[in-house]
Amino acid sequence: MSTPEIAIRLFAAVLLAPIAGMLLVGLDRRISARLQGRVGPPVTQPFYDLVKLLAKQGDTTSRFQTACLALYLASNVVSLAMVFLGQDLLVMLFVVAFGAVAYIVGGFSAKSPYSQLGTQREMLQLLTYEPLLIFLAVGIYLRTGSFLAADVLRLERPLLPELPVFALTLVVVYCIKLRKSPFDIAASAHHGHQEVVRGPLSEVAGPSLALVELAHWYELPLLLSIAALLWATPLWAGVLLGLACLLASIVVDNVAARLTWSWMLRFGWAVAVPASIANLLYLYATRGGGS
Amino acid sequence: MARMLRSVLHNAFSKPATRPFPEAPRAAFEKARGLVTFDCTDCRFCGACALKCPTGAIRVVREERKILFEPFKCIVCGACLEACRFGSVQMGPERRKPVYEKPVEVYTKPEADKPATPQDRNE
Amino acid sequence: MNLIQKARMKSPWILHFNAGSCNGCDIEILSCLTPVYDIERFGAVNVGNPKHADVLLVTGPVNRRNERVLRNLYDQMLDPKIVVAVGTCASSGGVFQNCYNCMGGVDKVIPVDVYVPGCAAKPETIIEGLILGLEKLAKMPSKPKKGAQPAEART
Amino acid sequence: MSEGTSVPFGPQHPVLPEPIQLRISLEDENVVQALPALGYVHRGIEKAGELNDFQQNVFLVERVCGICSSIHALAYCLAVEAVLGLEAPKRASYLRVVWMELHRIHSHLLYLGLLAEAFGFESLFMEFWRVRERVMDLLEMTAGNRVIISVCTIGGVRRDIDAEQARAIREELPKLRDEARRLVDSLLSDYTVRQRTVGKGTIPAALALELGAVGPTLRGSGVAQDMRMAGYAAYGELEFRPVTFPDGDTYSRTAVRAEEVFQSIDLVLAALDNLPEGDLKVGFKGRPEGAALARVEAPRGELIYMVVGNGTKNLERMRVRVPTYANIPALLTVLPGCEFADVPVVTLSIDPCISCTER
Amino acid sequence: MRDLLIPILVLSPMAGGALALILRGRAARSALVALSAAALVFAAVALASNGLMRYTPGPLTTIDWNRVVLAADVVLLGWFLALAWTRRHPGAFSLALLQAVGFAFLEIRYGERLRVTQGFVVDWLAIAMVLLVSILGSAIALYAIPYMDEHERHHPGVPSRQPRFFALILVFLGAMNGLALSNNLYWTYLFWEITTLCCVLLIAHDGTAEAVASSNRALWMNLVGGCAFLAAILMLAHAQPIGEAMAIDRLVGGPTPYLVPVALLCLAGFTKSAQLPFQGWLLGAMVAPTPVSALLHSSTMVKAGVYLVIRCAPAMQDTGLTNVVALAGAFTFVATAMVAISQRNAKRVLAYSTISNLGLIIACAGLNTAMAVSAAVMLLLFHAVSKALLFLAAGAIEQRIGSREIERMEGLVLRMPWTTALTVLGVLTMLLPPFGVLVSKWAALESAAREPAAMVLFVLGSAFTVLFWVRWIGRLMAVEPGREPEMTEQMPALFRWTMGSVAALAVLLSLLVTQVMQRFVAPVVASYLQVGSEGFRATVADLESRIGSFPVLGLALSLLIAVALAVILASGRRAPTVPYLCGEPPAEGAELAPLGPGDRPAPVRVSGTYLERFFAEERHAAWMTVGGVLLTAAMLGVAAL
Amino acid sequence: MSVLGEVSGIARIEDAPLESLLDALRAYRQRQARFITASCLDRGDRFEILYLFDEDLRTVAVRTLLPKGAKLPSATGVYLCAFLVENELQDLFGIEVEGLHIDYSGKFLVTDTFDAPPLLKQTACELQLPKENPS
Ligand code: SF4
Ligand code: SF4
Ligand code: SF4
Ligand code: SF4
Ligand code: SF4
Ligand code: SF4
Ligand code: SF4
Ligand code: SF4
Repeated sequence: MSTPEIAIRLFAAVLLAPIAGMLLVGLDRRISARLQGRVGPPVTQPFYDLVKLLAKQGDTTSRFQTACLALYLASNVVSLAMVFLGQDLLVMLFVVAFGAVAYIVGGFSAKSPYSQLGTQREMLQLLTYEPLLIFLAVGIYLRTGSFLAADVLRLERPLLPELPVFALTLVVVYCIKLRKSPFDIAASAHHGHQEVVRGPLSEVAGPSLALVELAHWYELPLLLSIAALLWATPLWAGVLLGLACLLASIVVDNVAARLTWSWMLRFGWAVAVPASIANLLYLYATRGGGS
Repeated sequence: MARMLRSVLHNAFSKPATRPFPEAPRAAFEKARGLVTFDCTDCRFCGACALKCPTGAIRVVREERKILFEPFKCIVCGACLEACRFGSVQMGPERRKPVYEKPVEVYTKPEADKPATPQDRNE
Repeated sequence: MNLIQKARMKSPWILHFNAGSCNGCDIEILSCLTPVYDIERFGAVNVGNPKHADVLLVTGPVNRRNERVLRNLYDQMLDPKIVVAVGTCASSGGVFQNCYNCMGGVDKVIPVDVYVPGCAAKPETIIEGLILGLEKLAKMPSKPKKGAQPAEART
Repeated sequence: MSEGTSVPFGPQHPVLPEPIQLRISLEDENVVQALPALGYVHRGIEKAGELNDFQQNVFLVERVCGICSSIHALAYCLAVEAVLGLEAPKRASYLRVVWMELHRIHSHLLYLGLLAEAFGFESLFMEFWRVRERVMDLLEMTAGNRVIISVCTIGGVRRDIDAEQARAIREELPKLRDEARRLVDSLLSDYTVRQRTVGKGTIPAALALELGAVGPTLRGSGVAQDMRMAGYAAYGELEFRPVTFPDGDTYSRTAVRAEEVFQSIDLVLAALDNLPEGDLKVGFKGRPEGAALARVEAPRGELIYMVVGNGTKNLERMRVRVPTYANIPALLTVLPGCEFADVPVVTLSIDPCISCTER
Repeated sequence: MRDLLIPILVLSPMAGGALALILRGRAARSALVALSAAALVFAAVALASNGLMRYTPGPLTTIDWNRVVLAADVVLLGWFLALAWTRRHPGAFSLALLQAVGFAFLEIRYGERLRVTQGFVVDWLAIAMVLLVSILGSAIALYAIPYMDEHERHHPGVPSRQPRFFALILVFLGAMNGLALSNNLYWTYLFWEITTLCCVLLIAHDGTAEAVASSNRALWMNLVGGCAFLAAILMLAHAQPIGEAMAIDRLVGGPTPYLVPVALLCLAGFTKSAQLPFQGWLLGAMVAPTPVSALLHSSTMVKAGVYLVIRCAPAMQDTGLTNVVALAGAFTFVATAMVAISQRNAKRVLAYSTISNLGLIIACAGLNTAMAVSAAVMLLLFHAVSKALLFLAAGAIEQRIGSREIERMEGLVLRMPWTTALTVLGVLTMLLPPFGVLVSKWAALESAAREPAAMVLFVLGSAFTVLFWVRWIGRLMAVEPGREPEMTEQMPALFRWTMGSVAALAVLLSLLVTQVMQRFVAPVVASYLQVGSEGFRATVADLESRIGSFPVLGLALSLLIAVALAVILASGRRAPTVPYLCGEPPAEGAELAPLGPGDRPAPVRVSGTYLERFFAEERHAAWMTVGGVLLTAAMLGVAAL
Repeated sequence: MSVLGEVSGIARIEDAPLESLLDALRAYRQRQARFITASCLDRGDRFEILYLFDEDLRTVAVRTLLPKGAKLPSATGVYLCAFLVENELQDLFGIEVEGLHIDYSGKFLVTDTFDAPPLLKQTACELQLPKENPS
């Protein structure tokens, strides 16, 4: 990759993607509202939320948590940039996990009982989705013979037909990451109507909370681009696939109650993980397809 | 979940239930209990309304021939309306509007040339 | 209107506290969130956590036990913030005038920015009150003046 | 040091409708103990009832709680009427039934929505509340106010339902029934909802009786007890059978309320069909002397007013015993053993109303 | 000079140990420890800069070294017998007896075949091991000086056993170096057994019933390993011509016909590394004073096991045996990581995590490709450093708060900010990119990507790992708002220096991961594996393989920027405020005690989650042991076939 | 002062002296009557307390007279659910209840801002808003 190309890609990842992410977050809320028979907020709503939060008085129970959230934001930026630069998917997922860990440690460092309880659940969520994502990366590797995202783009055929399960597990990951029912266990999306209030974010306010909102603007494109890898040729089809996963998670959010963390763990480890493994085993069995 | 899916999809493809408020407010119901006002033209300042009012929103100052009404104490129950034998208490269907400061409305018997409007006074 | 003011107008996050009300106004506040009134059109969400909220909707006449809670919630909200007293009893005590445990309105405990009349206040009135309050909120300074104590009751 | 977890749940908590504090002790997210702290809504209404003129009390008791406010007014009026030896006119009794049942419909739909909200089923919450607006419109149309409808008065009712309005109600209710049926079916058959409600907070019938539970909480444990069976107002003349579900869990209690919505719709329609002509209220002179107790069925269960008059315009005593008061002991008994995530759901399943509990 | 390095590395600490027994004063002992440490570090660095070499010691005056070893072996076996006898442990006694008989048989029957000419062969794997032992070992020994003083204060009335303690530690260090460097199975066996003895005696240091019981368990389990080792020697001696029988470089330099002895050596490695089903002794060993745990039970002695397995890896290339070894390692990795979640005792968490990581190393060795072995070696290095740091920090914490319970460490960051910072740093280096352990894990995952079973187990195990680490940090960081940390944490200077330097080492090593790869790992892989299986290429910025790349420099830079940004963002915030407690204001003087029922202040508490419902030890002990036994049996079975 | 005579809506009122109050309650428990609540009236020198029960939709009552200053034995041993109302008696009437299962010691509904129990007749309730109706 030439230097100007790297620069262009970095620019897209760091500056353009979050704008798309912002609109997607807004769209998400808008679509949810429509599914509920409401009008809902304008799609630019997240932007106003962010500006408002930034203009609020600074406050936190733990400075350390703010620092952790900044790291969380940074990890989202870096992992998105890594995808855009065609980097190693496993490393990218580790960077995502870094963000999750920072988020969790931050949540623990706020001594609010709700933050603590919510963060414990956050940890269990990590335990649920982390293996699913890594399996997805391994699945991609098994067909491309490489962990590099760049190599996926060189494929002639889409991966999805051979990795169908992963599109479904991705919807699960979307639900967890975007805090949607039935997996909005550690905190619900933009309102804290949960027994743990707003979980790890219970004590985060004002500009610190803005960091989290901003991080979400990166998170959505990131999730979308992971889905896009499953149908990378042509790329627009992959983006559509990502949007479809997003839409699916929004619909699931609206047709399901929030379940408990014990249900989530059981579902994750008794259904989603085995299903992923089954798909992987199929790939192993039919090895040699793409590599 | 399947049944709910039908519902939400139905919602997605039909008009939202949201009423366009405040752009196009709905007309109040004809018999709605709304704005309480006084028309002191026939008022005797007898105090029956004040006596029946469960919140003490009305004060009748007989000597000054004034009625002091605190609309933000009023629960729009209509007891005053029922108590007044002279039709001096009115209740319209419109809603009272929110305010920054609570007013005290002062009603007096209108002079022949002046219309019967309340004078607002802030406490 | 500058960007910050516009953002404040368009993103009111709400905290609702029932300070001893009869629930009448509370369910009307809740109605505001539901499809027919849908205040999320204006960017409003019910966040339920004072640290996230810009607007405190209080109902009820405030009693001697929840007074400290109300005060605490108000203190925990970050500036700038507004308080909307919803319903007659939040505005003045209303029908609970003879009740020994009541304080007689929210403004006895914390400063109130907007009074919303009605018993129960109708959703439309609540929305109007919210908008009225936001106009005030938008104009507030971002940084509180040095030495200004956030939570001092007016009386 | 940190053995176990103890967290406050309320008084202001995003999932709690009203200010109450439950002090929850947990072991790995399992509830070991739940202790309530009340008094956040205690106003002192019983005392105010002695200081007010007994006629003004009607407006006061309506605001004991706004959700079934008119039923408080009815119970109070029935008690005072008993002391005064009055009987409301027939038309008034029928109108009372209409309004009480409309109120019950709104209250139950409100509950179903809030329950959905408690387990994070936002769209279902929205749906129930959207449907509920139909009742609210009917209430506003007939009584002039949405929530505190203020229709009862001592000796009868303050408003009439004219033919035009009756027609509107007859038109609206079947629509409401269809929509509610669809939603109730979604609710009761939904996998995720069943996960969150079946077997949660089970109160066996014997325990429910022993702890004095009432209303849907009791009927959800399979005990067919409903004060409307006693036939106050016009209930004696309308066909009525209590709804029960056997399991005693959150699901059963919810199902009872869901089915009662339809029963109430039928009652309203029947009352309108049989609405006799006549006066709206009887006049009376004199002041209450003597004591009376009135028991009616509020949406959450049996509501009791006892008034003691002493011949002046002030009462000697006004005693209010509300349904949630009777249901709290059962709730506290079943919370231990639940998961923390079930606390809001199980708590909501008795449809608690703190404002009347504390008065 | 060159020729002196190995004697210095092996013998000088032993001599120091012997002296420590004689000179019983504290000052003399401390000086001895410091001297030995200096010698070790110096010699290790010199050895590393010298590079590959071979060395065989000349005769000691007139006596052949083989005689010395024989004598030492006899003493050692006798010691084991006596120990088992006095401890009244029939199992251990029979194992010791078996070994003694076996040894006697070996000496009498094959005595001649045991003598080899090549005493020590220094290759890069050995150098890496020696560096670990010497540098970390020295740091821990120094750390132990103030630690043991305090430890003694906690056990008043007991006569000081410090001379014995430091003697054992020093002897152990020498033996470890010997073990790493020796090219002669017969000699290695001696060093192996010395480490076992030191370990067993050190576990029993406190003399409590629990300590003795744990020590006994360590004794018999390690004697099983000793028996396996001896059996391997016996079989090799039986099968091989004189002179070559015991040369490790010949035996495992490439595919070998002697698979059963290799399997037996692996079994010995399993016992030493506490792999399932032998995990019990390491857990019990946590009763020992923490420097012992740090030294023996995390960074060095248990590494001897995996070291042996890595050494054996080339010998079992492309056999069924290597697959079983990989599976056994991966199984241990997952199972112990899972159980670690339910542990409330910090040292047990560390112990489980150690076992788990050793399992991962063994699994990588079993995968036996160039990438996998590189991963194994990297993990061996990075894990040792990070884990040593964690143990040292855990020890410091334990001495201060008097407990190992994680729950008691809640909010420790306020009371012991520096130690907590080091602990968190230790965990982060275990867990997050771009630190070394994670780079190694990445390497492990990529190398396992073509092996379904190993890959699945690796992924699942990694997921569990995150949970228990993060939970621990969470407890440490759970602070009461409004309280500022006491920035003046008291701790002995030696604590500060040793922990600080180990921490610095952990970070530095991570930053230099490409260098480490080029310098230590690549030669190991090159010398061990035939062409055809590609390892990693290290460029300035990246670590690359054929199938992926790890942008070490890029991530390190990003992290640096992110941390700087985070610090800037966080420092501008207003002072911390009281937490949201559902509206109730905190009672006077206690921020986390809002008024509760009856207007009484009720403190708010949140304990950590241990998911005992899912992951309790007892729930899983049975199948873990059964699985371990089956896999070890399978290992021997496959080798025999 | 007298006690309540007939109460419309209560089918039967059974008088029980303080000493045998719990036995009377136990009898109802045995008959599986559902405990409704207790209700207290300030009668000057004593309290008149009614324990209300439901028997197949009929209301029946046990009455006891409690001299002021005397202690009331707690019914929570018989009907656990009485703890709510008994705490309320402590709060609002200042009655000391003995053996109360869950005791909020007078701070159940009210905070300690009252000089005298608010529901006593002699307690002049401080009204914040004077009723100034001139007529
Ligand atoms: S509780 Fe939260 S999720 Fe539910 S409607 Fe309210 S704001 Fe939305
Ligand atoms: S308004 Fe009517 S009741 Fe009131 S003072 Fe005037 S005349 Fe009397
Ligand atoms: S109604 Fe007539 S008599 Fe009564 S107060 Fe008014 S003026 Fe006086
Ligand atoms: S409507 Fe009711 S509250 Fe309002 S002034 Fe009249 S009597 Fe008073
Ligand atoms: S009327 Fe008096 S007691 Fe009642 S709420 Fe208002 S101020 Fe409080
Ligand atoms: S204003 Fe009226 S409806 Fe609203 S809370 Fe108060 S009493 Fe209830
Ligand atoms: S919306 Fe308000 S009144 Fe309704 S339940 Fe919630 S808090 Fe209570
Ligand atoms: S139970 Fe009480 S508080 Fe609840 S709605 Fe009914 S009357 Fe209101």
